[in-house]
Amino acid sequence: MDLYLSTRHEGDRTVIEVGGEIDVYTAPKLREQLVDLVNQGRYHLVVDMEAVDFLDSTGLGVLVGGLKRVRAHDGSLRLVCTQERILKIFRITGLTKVFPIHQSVEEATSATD
Amino acid sequence: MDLYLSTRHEGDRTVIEVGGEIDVYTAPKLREQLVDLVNQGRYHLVVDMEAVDFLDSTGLGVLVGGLKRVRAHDGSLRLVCTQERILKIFRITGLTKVFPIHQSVEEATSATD
Amino acid sequence: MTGVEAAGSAAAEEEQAPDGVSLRFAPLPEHVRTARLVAVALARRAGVEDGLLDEVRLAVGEACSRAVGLHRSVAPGEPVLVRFAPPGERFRVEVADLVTGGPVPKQEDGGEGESGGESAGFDPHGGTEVDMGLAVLRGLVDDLEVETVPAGGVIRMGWPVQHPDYS
Amino acid sequence: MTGVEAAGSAAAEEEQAPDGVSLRFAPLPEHVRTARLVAVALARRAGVEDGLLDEVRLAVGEACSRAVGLHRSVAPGEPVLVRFAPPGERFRVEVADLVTGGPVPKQEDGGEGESGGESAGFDPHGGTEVDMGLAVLRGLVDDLEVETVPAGGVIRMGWPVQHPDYS
Ligand SMILES: Nc1ncnc2c1ncn2[C@@H]1O[C@H](COP(=O)(O)OP(=O)(O)O)[C@@H](O)[C@H]1O
Ligand SMILES: Nc1ncnc2c1ncn2[C@@H]1O[C@H](COP(=O)(O)OP(=O)(O)O)[C@@H](O)[C@H]1O
Repeated sequence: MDLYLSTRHEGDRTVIEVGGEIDVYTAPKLREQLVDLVNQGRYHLVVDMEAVDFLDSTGLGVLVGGLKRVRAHDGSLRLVCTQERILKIFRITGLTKVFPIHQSVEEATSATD
Repeated sequence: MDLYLSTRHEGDRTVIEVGGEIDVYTAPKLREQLVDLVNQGRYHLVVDMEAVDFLDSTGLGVLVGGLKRVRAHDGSLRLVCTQERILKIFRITGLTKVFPIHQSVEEATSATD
Repeated sequence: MTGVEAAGSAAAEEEQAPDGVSLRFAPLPEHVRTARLVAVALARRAGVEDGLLDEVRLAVGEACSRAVGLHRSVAPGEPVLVRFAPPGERFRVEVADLVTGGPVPKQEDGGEGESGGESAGFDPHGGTEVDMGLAVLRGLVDDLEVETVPAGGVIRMGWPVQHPDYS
Repeated sequence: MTGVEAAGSAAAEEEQAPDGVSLRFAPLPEHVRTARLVAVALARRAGVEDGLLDEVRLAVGEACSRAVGLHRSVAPGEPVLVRFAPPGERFRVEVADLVTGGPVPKQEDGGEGESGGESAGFDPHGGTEVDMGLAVLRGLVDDLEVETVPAGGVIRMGWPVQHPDYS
């Protein structure tokens, strides 16, 4: 299964809906998308992972890379994820402490902390 | 995917419904079923292949073996098959000339030629 | 046959630097399913059109079943080798056994299978089946080469691809 | 670790007589998917319970991604090897690379990836990722062994099975 990306802007926030498998094969596509957005001046990103079927460390690495980029511009990168098997991967790598993880896109786009 | 077998008697005919994959791994199960039936004195067999997803030469071999067995008792082995991709395998091996192939179980159970 | 040449007889020899994917498995029927699964996944990714995937599945399965059948009675400790060439103008697969004219002698007739006690003389691992497998392959695959090499036998198959991933 | 011993370090050596299944592939990201696919199919058939299949998929994927990452920059012509042990009390998998302490020297930092022009310094094939992969593996798999052998590195993993097919 491949990676599906769809992006929409809500005010200064940009929501990236991700579906499918984020792995060593598809992660470059996601990275490109994040880099493009930052280059376009979009520094507040919400990555909606509800339709993600598979996530590996390459995917984590791309998200961490995205976070570094937006932080260089005082931006934010928030995740939307309620799938236990995906959350587990953030948990075992300690990344739940690095990323704000939200229950819904609404919650993420309205968060200000 | 595995092989599914279900058998029912209609007069002196026995209908064997086969589903799933008939291949080198599962064919022994089908062979056992055919041998058992012949040992029970069931010599007029109808093999309904409408739910078969995959058939290889091992499966063909088992059907040919079944045919030999029932013929030794003046019996018959009829096939029900309308799936083009399955028919193709009988065609390229010349087995359409060996097996009576029917459009439906009804047609097969009432055939007398 | 054009697309097949590049692969040479690499599959039959020791695989030194496979730039594609190769699968080695003990000659057991269940592993034929693994080979089918891999063949279809790679064929799809290589760009073989959907309408041909059933043919790839069946053909690779037949070639592997045949190799498994040849190995089972006389070389059960030796693996069967399947080699998928790297992406190119064709999707190329080689299945190698060590029995056909190879280091492990082929039995005269395949009749000594493990399923003794068969009355009607049909042995699922015997010669009948090996021949039926070849008949299916010959009827199915246009780009097919069946060769005896010093190390055994190789079946080479190729299918067109729609969009070679790399050129 | 008990179930792992039997396999020894066979994966790192030349595979002479694999009685299970082994997969060799060029160090390309797409082949990691093939390895995942094979791992899950074999695990299911070996009797690994459904609830653990996601873990097998992820773990084998991580180990292979890591090996691919290690090979890509310094040994792109050498294949990665995955070995699945024959059915037993555990489902055992070994993933071998030729870079970790092996014949092909590992780069000091993985920073020379092919994706030059990166400003933020995150390289998808660099050290960060290799470490993140190990972190995932360590957090995920209880029966895990990461070893450096003369031929490179081997990651050995094992999972319980419910109904060993053969005994
Ligand atoms: N152990 C296996 N190795 C390789 N392929 C397999 C295996 N088991 C099933 N398959 C293949 O995977 C596909 C889907 O089967 P699936 O329903 O997942 O298997 P199962 O019936 O074991 O749950 C089928 O085409 C089948 O040939
Ligand atoms: N080339 C490949 N090799 C191995 N596994 C693959 C390949 N392509 C897809 N898969 C795996 O097969 C499963 C089903 O994907 P599928 O929908 O068949 O692929 P595709 O998106 O290419 O049509 C997924 O778990 C995916 O990881």
